[in-house]
Amino acid sequence: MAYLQVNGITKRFGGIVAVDKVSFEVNEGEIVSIIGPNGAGKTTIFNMLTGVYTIDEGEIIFDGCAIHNHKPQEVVKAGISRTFQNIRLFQDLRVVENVLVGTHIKTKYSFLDSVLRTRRFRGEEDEKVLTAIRILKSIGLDDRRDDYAQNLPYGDQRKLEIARAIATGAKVLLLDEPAAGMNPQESAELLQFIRSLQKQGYTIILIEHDMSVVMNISDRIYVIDHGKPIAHGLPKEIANNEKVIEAYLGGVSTGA
Amino acid sequence: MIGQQIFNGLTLGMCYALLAVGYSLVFGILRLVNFSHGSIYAFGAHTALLLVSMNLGIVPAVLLSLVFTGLLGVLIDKTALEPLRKKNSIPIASLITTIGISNIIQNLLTVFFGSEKKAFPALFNFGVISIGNIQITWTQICICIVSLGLMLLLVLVVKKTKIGLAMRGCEQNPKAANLMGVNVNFVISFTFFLGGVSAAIAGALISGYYQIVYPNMGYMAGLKAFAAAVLGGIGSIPGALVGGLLVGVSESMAATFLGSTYRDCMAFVILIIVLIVRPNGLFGKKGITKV
Amino acid sequence: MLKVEKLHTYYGNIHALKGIDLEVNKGEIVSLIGSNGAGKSTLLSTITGIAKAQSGTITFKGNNITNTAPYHITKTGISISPEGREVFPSLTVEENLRLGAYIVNDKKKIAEGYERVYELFPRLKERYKQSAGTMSGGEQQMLAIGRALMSNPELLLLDEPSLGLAPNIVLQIFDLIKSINSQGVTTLLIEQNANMALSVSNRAYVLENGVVSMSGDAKEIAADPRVRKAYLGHA
Amino acid sequence: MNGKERKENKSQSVKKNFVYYIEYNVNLYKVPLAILCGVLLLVFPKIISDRYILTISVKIGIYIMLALGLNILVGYTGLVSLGHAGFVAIGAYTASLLATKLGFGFFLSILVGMVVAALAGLLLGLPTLRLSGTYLSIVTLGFGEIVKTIAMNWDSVTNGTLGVKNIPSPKLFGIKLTIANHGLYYLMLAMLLIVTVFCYLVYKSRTGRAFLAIKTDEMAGTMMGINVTYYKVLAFVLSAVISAVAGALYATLIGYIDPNTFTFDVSTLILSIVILGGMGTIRGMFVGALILISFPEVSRSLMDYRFVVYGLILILMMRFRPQGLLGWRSQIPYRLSKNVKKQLEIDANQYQESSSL
Amino acid sequence: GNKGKTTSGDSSSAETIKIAVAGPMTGDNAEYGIGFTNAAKMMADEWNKKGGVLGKQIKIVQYDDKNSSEEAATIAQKIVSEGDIAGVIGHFSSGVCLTAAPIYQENKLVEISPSASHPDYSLVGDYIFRNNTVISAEAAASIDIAVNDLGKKKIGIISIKTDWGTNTSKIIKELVEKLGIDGVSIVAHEEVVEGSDDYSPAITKLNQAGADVVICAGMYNLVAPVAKQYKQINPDIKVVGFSNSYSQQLIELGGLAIEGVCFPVIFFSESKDEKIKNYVSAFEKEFGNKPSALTSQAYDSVGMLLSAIEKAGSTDKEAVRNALAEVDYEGVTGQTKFDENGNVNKQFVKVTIQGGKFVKMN
Ligand SMILES: Nc1ncnc2c1ncn2[C@@H]1O[C@H](COP(=O)(O)OP(=O)(O)OP(=O)(O)O)[C@@H](O)[C@H]1O
Ligand SMILES: Nc1ncnc2c1ncn2[C@@H]1O[C@H](COP(=O)(O)OP(=O)(O)OP(=O)(O)O)[C@@H](O)[C@H]1O
Ligand SMILES: [Mg+2]
Ligand SMILES: [Mg+2]
Repeated sequence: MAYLQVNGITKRFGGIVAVDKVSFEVNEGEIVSIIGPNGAGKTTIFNMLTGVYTIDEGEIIFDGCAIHNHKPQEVVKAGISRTFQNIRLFQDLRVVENVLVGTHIKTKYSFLDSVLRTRRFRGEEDEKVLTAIRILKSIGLDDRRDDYAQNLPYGDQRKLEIARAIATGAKVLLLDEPAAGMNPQESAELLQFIRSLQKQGYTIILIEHDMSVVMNISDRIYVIDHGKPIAHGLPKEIANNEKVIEAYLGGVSTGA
Repeated sequence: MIGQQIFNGLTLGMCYALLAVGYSLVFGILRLVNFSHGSIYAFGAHTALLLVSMNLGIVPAVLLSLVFTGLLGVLIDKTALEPLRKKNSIPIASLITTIGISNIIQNLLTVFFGSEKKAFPALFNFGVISIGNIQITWTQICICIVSLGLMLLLVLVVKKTKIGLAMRGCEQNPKAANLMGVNVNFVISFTFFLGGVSAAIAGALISGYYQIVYPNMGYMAGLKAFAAAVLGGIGSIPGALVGGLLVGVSESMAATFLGSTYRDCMAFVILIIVLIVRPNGLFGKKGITKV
Repeated sequence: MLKVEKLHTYYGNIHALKGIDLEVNKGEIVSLIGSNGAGKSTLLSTITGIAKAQSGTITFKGNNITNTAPYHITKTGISISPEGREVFPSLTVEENLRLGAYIVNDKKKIAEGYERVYELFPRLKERYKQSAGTMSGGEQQMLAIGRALMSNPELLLLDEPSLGLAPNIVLQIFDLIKSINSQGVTTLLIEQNANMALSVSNRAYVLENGVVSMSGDAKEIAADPRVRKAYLGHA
Repeated sequence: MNGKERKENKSQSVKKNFVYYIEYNVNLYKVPLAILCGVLLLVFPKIISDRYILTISVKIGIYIMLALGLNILVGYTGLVSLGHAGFVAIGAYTASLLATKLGFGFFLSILVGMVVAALAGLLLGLPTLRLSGTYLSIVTLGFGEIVKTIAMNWDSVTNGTLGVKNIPSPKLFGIKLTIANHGLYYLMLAMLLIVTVFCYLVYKSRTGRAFLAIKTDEMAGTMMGINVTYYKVLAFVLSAVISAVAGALYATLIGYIDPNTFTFDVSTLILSIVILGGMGTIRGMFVGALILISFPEVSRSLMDYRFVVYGLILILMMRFRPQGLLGWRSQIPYRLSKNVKKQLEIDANQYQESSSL
Repeated sequence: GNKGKTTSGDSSSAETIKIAVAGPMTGDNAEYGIGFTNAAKMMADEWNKKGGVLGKQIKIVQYDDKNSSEEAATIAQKIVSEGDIAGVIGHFSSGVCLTAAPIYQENKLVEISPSASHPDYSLVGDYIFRNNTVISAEAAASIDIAVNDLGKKKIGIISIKTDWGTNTSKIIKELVEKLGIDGVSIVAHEEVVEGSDDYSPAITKLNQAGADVVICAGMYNLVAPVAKQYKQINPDIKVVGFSNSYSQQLIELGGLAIEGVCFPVIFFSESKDEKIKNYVSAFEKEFGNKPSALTSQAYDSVGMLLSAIEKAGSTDKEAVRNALAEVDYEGVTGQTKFDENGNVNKQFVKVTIQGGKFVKMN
């Protein structure tokens, strides 16, 4: 069985079937993209994967355990973390604090430890701060460490969301349109960064409308339309798939 | 006796509903709990009293007091709340501001009118009707009719008119509403005017019913009406009506069966029970939080 | 038609616009490109009156509209699809569009407006009763653009209209810009997707750190090596 | 290159900042400043032994504690409580009933008061989990009113409207601590110190960060693995316990409590202190309480206009400083511990070595 | 400066003698506190015209406790800290008095409350006095009116849920039981809270229980609406109140509904007594309204305190206390002398309302 196995998940909102019996699988260390027209149900799939929505049918199996309908915080603990389509940083916190919040579940000291400032508290706290700073370095945000998240430019906010997701210690990262609002040069940089994450062993599921990113980085691509899967395969295959071109790509050059 | 108490409770509930509408109107546009509403209500009642004592005749006096109280609402918005909106300050700053306003109004009323209870002329005092062994006064009937009429009118304004749409737009996203050509500050001030008018109507009716006014009169009534508004789903006018009636009747029942000393917390007990089952009140919509 | 002169805008002590001069003539499509945080959205905010200009003037059709209230500016015939979509989340799609036509009093015009938007974005028609806040990101973007069209503007300001839209819809948006332009609607366009933006524009401005660093014919700008390197992703 | 440029820009803009100067210097001289404040507070009763002023000082101290308690809910976690008087009442009643009816000592009864308040916090925290914003606020308001009603009607235990009279002064090593012998003042100082340090320690830990995360974006917080339920309830409990402590002290200060001691006005007063001082900060609570508690005292001559002016103060403060008097974001860099700094240096050296290789 | 201040109390260096009046000057019961102050000022003026006391002018200093216990505790601290106050007239309600009294006792400052009626109040200590009857005396008078003057047997009680109201209703019940008059009984007792003007549930219950007379333990602002609302469902009901409802506002607020309401008072402003007539007209001229019973008790309280100071020959706290304990004072509220607990005994006048006026019952 694959690392992450999704079998026939379905989500309805009133009369709308937002996601209709979608199945896919992701292997460890892969970058898999999910693409499809607006309102196809991509974000909804992420919401189901991370426990924001309960699923109406189907199952999600991660690393051998069923995780569907678990609470979001349990899903994170299991090792899946995400970013949001609309940026949701802790705007009033500093950059480094945002990442520290991410380390929350990996922190073990108790409430009493923190009130008594035990050695365990100090040791662990130092370690987490260090982890946070190292993550920021790797993503190129180290020099903005003391800034408040709110004051970051858009692109940096996107990066910080990723940094925060990494800090949870998750092995699977779900990125929802990370390149939105970036210009071609910036998305090229992002592309590099995502590649480097893959090298570090992360498994990545990506939602993106920017084909220059998707086609360049994905190991495999799933395409959904109206909540239903319509195609999947290697980037090249998808770029030339008639159905996909009709429903989604139009005449756009895919850069693949 | 129970029938009588239920009816008394309904009248009381209508009074709460009238007040609750004011909370809902303002909340419905600013997402702000206007803690000065109870004081505005007291202001309306005192203005009516003052004008009545000037021998204008009761109807013109009451009508004038509606205008004055409505203008007070506008004044509050323009002087205290609009500047906060301009600065995009945190919501709770507005809340504290309304608490400050409430202090000012209530204490100024005390300064000018004295803190003691004063007599207010009876309104609609046309006698009593008996249905079975329930006695209903005309005052009670008129309170119900006026309240229902007012609420119907407000629902129509909010749901069916252009300014009503603008009001809902302002609540959801004032910046976008402004960009769509809505004069947001005007719409908000207008809402405060409506809120003030509804408070003054409540002030005149309730004072005419109990024939008592005093500066503190809006305190407990205001809190309970606020509870009623939330109970119904704050922001919703039908919710305010149902919430008000529920609070009124349960209070009356509590006073009958548990004793009058329990009545003040009854509104809150009912409220908590309802909210545990329905976290957004009876008619409240769930806030949209798509991830 | 729109003229911006020596415009300065601050956010607190952040100097976001440092003396912008810009002009949009009637019937043109003008593009505004520049990297993140350059001040593009701030310029649109200042034109629409959301942000306050510290100094400088903005004239529209010969009238000075600097620092007038947004609702007033809308009435003069400017309409915007703002950054971040700014839909009314609890209102339905239809109510959102109705608010877009707030300044229009002619019932027939409003009906035509609905028709035009629904034709353009059939998805909105399908979902006209859905609360805007529950729509997907791209659907909300369509709604924001549709809403901006509802008031029959003379000048349309579009802040990154292609953001979050599927490739085929992006094409459609650019077709739309061209087609409404041919109906006489002037457009000022902000895009990250500079390639496409420049291809439909007559002229373009490049913004860097709150100043205009370059301006001119769209084709010339697109051919400029510095622009190509910095914004078009070509080496 | 690019990064370096940015950094320079940043440090430039930071240097201009007034808040930065204050914070920088306070941070630099924090030890002497702390000693100075400590000494001043300790000798205060020796300089000004006027009982009235001491009574007010103790009252201010109590309200600082109350504000610190409420701050955990409102300032850290973003849950606006309008019924805090309820927790104060629980602490005050439990402690003073135990002291008067069962003859418990002050410190023991305060401990029981804390436990009871913690249970009440739990009780209130749990059902409010599904609620947010105004809905939560009104439930807390209702809680305050219900506590008041219980205190008023449960005659056999609380004495109803007659209240609890002759609440004894605390005793320490057989010495009665009163205003007259300054004992109550020093007791207040000690308790205030403990509460303040406690709040600071909680704030600067993962608990504090979890609170803040929930406040800014609950959903994002959940996605970081924060157990929102647990932390919200924890905030309620901590807040309740601190309020109970302050409430018990208050009861012995006044010597008499009745249900009307704990009205909605008390709740809004505490809330006003939190907001006025600057919510989410500890320093703000001190300034807020100092202003709002001493104002009615210094302005007695205004008579009827006293609370008109009070209202005006609230409005003007909100208008000109909605974030609160001392409610600013820290501008000095995030403090790193020595160990972290050392480790970072090692990191940097390694990096240099590896790149120079 | 502070030290000088504390000693100035018993030294003769001060130019004036200060008397504190403490009570609700703002807020809900402000009319009482202000009444106290007015009465005190009038009494002080009378003395000052005659040359003051001990050759010094008398100054009345007003303190606002908002009728709240916590404010009163602070205020009392403030008064004792002033150091040059010769005595305190006040605090208004019993509960508030009970909070403040221990502070005065501890600092040996004389307090005379014109209004406290709770039995425990004067037991706080030997510096604590009252110029008001203990509640049981007044309750007995009210019951007397209900049973003997009105000839009713089924008594209903409606009481305000405050310490005073709770205590009063308890005492009424005990007294009726103790009296054991044939056929006389309490048929129902309902408590009501402040802040709500709707008393119909309580009234309906009393009416169901068949009460033919209602003793209303509350101030004028309870008696008037209760009478009004009760008469709507039972026009024959008789209402008996207490002396604190004796106020012009009762008539203004109650209108026709309070015709026939009765209550016992110590002080009756329509009295034919020459002394009282003069006092009432002087008061009315000065302040525009007639003095209420409690106001008049405050007036006499100041007179007693000043007599005591004069008799003691100094403002020495202990001397004043001892002199006060001995004073036998002829005032507008009758001949007054404190007993060993600091309480007084007074004659009650029974008053009713007829044609919108207070008249003596016959
Ligand atoms: N809470 C909801 N209530 C009703 N409909 C919803 C809700 N959430 C999502 N939908 C609908 O479900 C469909 C799928 O939405 P989703 O956000 O998953 O789309 P998406 O594929 O992410 O699109 P985009 O690329 O535009 O972000 C949309 O049509 C949307 O309107
Ligand atoms: N509300 C605000 N408060 C403070 N600073 C702001 C605010 N909005 C924008 N800024 C700052 O002003 C500058 C210009 O921002 P603006 O949003 O106009 O850029 P932009 O060109 O539209 O960028 P993007 O491509 O990211 O949309 C940036 O440095 C940004 O950080
Ligand atoms: Mg999406
Ligand atoms: Mg922008």
